[in-house]
Amino acid sequence: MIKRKKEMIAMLLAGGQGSRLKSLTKRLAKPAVPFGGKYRIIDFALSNCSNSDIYTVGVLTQYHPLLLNNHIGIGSPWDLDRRDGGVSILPPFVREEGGRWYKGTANAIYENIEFIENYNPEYLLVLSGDHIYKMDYQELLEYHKEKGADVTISVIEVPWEETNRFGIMNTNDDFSIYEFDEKPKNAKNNLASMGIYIFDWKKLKSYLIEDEKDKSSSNDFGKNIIPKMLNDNLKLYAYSFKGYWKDVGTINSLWEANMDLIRDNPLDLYSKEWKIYSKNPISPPHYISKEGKVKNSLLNEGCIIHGDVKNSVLSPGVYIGENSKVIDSVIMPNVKIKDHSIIKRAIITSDVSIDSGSIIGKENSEITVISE
Amino acid sequence: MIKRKKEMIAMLLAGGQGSRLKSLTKRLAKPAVPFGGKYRIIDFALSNCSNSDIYTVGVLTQYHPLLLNNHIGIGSPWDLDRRDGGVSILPPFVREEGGRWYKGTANAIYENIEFIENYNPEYLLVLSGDHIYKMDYQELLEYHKEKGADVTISVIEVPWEETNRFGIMNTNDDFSIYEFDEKPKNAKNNLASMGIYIFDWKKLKSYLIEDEKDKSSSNDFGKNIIPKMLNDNLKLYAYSFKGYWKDVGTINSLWEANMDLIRDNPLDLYSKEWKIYSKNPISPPHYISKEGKVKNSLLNEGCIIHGDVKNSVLSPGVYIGENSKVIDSVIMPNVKIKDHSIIKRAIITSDVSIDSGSIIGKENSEITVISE
Amino acid sequence: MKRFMGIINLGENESKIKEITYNRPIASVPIGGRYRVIDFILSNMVNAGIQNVAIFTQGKNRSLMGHLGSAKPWDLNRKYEGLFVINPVLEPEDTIIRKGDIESFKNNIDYIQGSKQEYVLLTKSYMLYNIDFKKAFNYHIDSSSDITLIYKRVDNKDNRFIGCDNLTIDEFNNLKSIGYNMGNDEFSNISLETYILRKDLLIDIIKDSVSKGDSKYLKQAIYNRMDKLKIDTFSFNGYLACINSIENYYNTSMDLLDEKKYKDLFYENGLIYTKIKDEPSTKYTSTSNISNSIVANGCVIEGRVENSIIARGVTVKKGAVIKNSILMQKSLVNENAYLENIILDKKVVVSEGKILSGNHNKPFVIKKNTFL
Amino acid sequence: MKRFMGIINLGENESKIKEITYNRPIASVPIGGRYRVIDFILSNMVNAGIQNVAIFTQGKNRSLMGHLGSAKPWDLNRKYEGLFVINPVLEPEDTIIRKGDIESFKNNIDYIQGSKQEYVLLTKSYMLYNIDFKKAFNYHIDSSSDITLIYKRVDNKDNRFIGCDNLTIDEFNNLKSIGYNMGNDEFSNISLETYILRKDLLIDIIKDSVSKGDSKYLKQAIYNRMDKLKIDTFSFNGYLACINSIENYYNTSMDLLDEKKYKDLFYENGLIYTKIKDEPSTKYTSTSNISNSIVANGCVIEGRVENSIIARGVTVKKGAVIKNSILMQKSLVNENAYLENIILDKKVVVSEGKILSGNHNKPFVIKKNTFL
Repeated sequence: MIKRKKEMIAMLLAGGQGSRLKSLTKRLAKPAVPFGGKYRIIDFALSNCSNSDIYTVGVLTQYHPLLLNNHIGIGSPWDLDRRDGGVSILPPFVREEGGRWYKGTANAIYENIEFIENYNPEYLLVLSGDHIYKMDYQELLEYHKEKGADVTISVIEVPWEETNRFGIMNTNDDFSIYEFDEKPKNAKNNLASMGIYIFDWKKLKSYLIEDEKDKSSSNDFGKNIIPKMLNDNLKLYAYSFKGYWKDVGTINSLWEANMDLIRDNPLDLYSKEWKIYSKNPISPPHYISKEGKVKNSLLNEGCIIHGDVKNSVLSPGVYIGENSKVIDSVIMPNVKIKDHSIIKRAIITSDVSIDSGSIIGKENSEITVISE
Repeated sequence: MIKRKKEMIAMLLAGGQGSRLKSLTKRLAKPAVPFGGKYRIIDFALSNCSNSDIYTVGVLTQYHPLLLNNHIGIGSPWDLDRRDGGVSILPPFVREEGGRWYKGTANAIYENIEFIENYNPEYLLVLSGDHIYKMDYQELLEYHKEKGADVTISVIEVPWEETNRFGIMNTNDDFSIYEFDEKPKNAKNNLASMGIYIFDWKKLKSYLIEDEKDKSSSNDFGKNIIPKMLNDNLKLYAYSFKGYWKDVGTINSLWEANMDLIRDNPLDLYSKEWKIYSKNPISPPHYISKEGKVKNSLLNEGCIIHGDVKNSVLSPGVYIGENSKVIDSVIMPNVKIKDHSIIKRAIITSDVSIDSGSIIGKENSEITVISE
Repeated sequence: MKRFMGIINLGENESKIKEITYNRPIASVPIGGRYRVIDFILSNMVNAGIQNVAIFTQGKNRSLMGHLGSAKPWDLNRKYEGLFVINPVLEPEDTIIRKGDIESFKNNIDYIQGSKQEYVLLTKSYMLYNIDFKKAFNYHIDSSSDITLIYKRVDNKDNRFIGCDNLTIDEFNNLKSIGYNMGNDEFSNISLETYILRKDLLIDIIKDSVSKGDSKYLKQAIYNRMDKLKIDTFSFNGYLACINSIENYYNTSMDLLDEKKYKDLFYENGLIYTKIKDEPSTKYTSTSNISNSIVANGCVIEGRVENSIIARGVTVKKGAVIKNSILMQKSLVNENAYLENIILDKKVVVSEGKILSGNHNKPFVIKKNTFL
Repeated sequence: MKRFMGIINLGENESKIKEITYNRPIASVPIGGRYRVIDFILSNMVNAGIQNVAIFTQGKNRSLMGHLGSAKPWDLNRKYEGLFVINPVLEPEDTIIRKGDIESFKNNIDYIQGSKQEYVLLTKSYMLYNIDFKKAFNYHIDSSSDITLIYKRVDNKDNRFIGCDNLTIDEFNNLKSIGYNMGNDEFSNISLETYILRKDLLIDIIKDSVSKGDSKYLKQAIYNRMDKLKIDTFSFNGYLACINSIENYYNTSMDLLDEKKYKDLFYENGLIYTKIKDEPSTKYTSTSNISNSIVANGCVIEGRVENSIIARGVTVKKGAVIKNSILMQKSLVNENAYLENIILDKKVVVSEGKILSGNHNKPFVIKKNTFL
């Protein structure tokens, strides 16, 4: 191991199944779910790291990691294939005493203390692999230093009526946090945690070790570590984030976030300043035939369009046959939709083939998901 | 996933603890133990794959994989960082039904059937990550095809008096195997299995699925799969290997194999034809001072020698102080031996610092192991 | 086919394609919305398993070097072989530039000789096709000829191959003579300028020609020795285009709007690799109107596009109309501009309302970085 | 220091070091047993965090290109920046070679301008040192000067810096004038030819000089403008060597046998990176006799070696004696040969019993690939 001091390294939690995504995560981890035509969900956190000059990233995997491992590789798409540091995939493993799966978010970090200590960081950035946003973590670190905080938690204003879906930070005027309210019925504040933390590493480490000894703990940051720190009067600050942020944890929010990309929205994927990187497919430009029509949609490499595409997001390699219509839908990589089919308000997952004459989904209904 | 047909892919078993190596494998997997000055044990199997033009290799990890993962990366040292295939690290993982650790050698392959099927191979090469040898697996495959075998097992002649330490293949004149004798008291043959198998993948797959259903099975190739296949009259052939081969499973055999490199032996590490690759250290050439003496030894980058080195193997970055003597010993990376010390018949593990005036090990005794 | 190395000789005639080769060789002319001309021959080589490719340039290669980078997209970023670009050497003492390419081959003969392959596939970049070279290799190895030359029998009626080498072949497929294709005959056997021969023979030809001084060009040197060599031919039947004039460049681009030719060139015997640009999805808005076109990633199409090739990162604003045109990367066409039969080189900006119209047989070319 | 880009200008005077620069620029002269001259400046740059380096060559660069490869050892194989080698462009219509380097800077000014860094570290390759450039950068940014020039105050008694630029500095560290070091004075302020300046200023100087035609060389163009610019100096105090003559090359190599200088050059402010060769351990036999030498990996030493530098892959057979010599890579010294004060270039073979002896002040150089 190369041991070289890094000011801050990132740990990216990517082990979750994401069971609310149902059949989408049957055989792949949630962070590996295709998103926005070209990406997988985890690309946003990885690209944010790279764009923020954080070149040492541990990715904690556990659930169906094959596709995720294959996607990340050594991190070349994000320029994270570095001589010192770079991206490391950290699955659970067997020790002399036996194997231990990751029990909760805090435990996953606990089990990798040895990895973190190799870089002897002052600060630890803890991220989730399942959010869609662009953020400069260096600015977060600057804020953390300015405040002299032990922990900084990035928060976003949510509509008051939705506060009961989030972990809410109750803050003083100076943004110091005095209370953490998990999914409150009557919220005192509307600043929701984005699951992005900067910790003073030495302090976090001692809390992780303490928490591990507590057999009743669920070893989770939100449920155990943060409340304990608040209780001990550590300095916790909220960092108020203003841009686009979306947790794509449900079928509905995943569909919504895809549709957001067609509308004008603050998540500008076309700017050169803060590119989102992904593994690139090896395919020619897409082809639209004489009969093909495309409106208000995203298309990608290798698509062949003979039919009609409207308000939809198409991943690479999608084929749309003659007289077929795709409306208000998300079509994942290499889907083949044969002739004379109608797809409305649907998510079609990778490699699915839709027979001629199929009718899938309905207007004004729930989102239909079709998977293999 | 890129799905492209490969004739043969390799699966490399690297999950074992190697508990007979005692303190050497306290915090790293056996295949990651340093060997021969420049290498780690697994480098031999990986280099053999690359030199045999096998560019799709799955590495099955389980025990303390951090260092091993870091060492392998995406396989660049072995030229295994390929667009299609290359090296994939395959840890145990969690499914919808929960997590499963690898139970035995056969089970580890069973758990990765999905990975293997991505490449749709005709043949599967199964290797161990803990043997020192050079072998052209293409020749093994040619032999397998010529024999029309279902399974080919590479074997080596061992002295008759040692047959009770090995899995012995009892063969007919045409090298077809009629019986497998695990550590026989009265061996009928002296051909020991080297733990290198080529299987017809489709046949193996059905045996793996069957074996998994059998709750009493220990899911091991040697104990379960091979005997079952023999019982079913499948065509199993032995391939008689003639070169140098060493299982470095014990402290003694590890020390011996290191000493073999100083003697003239058939494992020529200096030939350009079949290079053994490893991660290369970033260090200047070694330096021998006016007082330094070196005889009959292997030295590496970054060593600084003020003392006397005889019949020893030194890894990169070793420092030997003034008036110190190192004899018949194996010194692993970045060990510092201060002045006026004497080291005999010892293995000193990575990063250990030996104080001035220490006396370690004795002639004609067991090998002394010093670790952190 | 590890027995073959590839050599691409970029000494190509640019006299009829000057409009787009001011600052680049033909090899790096953008084509098909995301490729450079050289991508096709390089991809054919690596798809056939060639792992060692030398490109002999004629200077003017910054655009080419930028495109090839570390050769990773072609999987030619190999440890010991891979891609090697050889530039003509100019001694400071030289006061005249030597004409021809054979000098450069002579100067680098030790590189060719030192490669471990026995055979050479010698070719150029300006012919576009998707071939399975393995078949041609096997044909050559099974034959007793010195050289195998690949050709295609073409119909001359659309004058696509004027100026190419025209082969006369006997009944045994042997080459009788080579001429200049004037397009007078109904059919011609057009040379792909792709030669398969033993490396030794190539070296002999170069040395003999240099010592005799009978030719400045390697091709001529081979032809001069035709009577002493047995030259066999191998027929290719797929889609073939030749980029040796601006008309051919335009017509070849338009060919790709035929789905059969699109699939033939981009998929038939393997994928075509190119430099990665991390472009996002292409966005079509509610005002876009697209028909019979191929469009690369990273574009924003708000206007009307018909029978055109749109490269990566192009923007077509509202009300703009693009017909029968080729837009190279990062062009910007502003509101209500009208383009017909136009080739925009890279990064051209067309201002609002501008009307540009070329002749269908002689498209009008706008130079790189022009603002108009 | 992502605000800095590096430019290495290889227009270096080879007139006194012709013996080892027939086929290579000074930048790729082998040194220190495993390095090339350019490794030191490149490593200094990347150790300071520079991620964008342009090397301007003067042709004759095949050995350099082979050494740099994809720039992976320097972690400069980056997606969008990294290492870029710029060769002088020669238009086929040119009939004379233009002298000087400023032409090449002018031709590539768009590359410099297009880089996103604000500052440039402009330097050459022939000075060897291990520096923390971050300190110099900070000094420059905090100062109000236009250019900061790095120098070292050296003792002239061993005549190591004859012909270098000699700075006259006022009491405020500002540059007063530049002369040619004759070695007459006891001490001299030797320029490292390392300039820190704003990129804009460099571009202005190049453009202004080309349009005025006042200099063929960039260095001269800067000096011509000294009266208009505020040039500050920054003092370096570590080990410095200058590879501008064969004597300096020899003496610098011998310096490395001093453990303090060895550590200073190879470790002081960061590691030195170089091309990876995968050489095995160096083997010493029972007949070897080694003293006061540095020896790279992959050697087999059976003879006697004293006060010498032995590069990768050298073989010294039994009874051979090497004294006060430099053996470049893959030299072979056969039985009972005797070498004293000799420089063997790469792959020299010295036959059995041969005696070669140079003068200590004027070592004898044997050309690459010689058999004698």
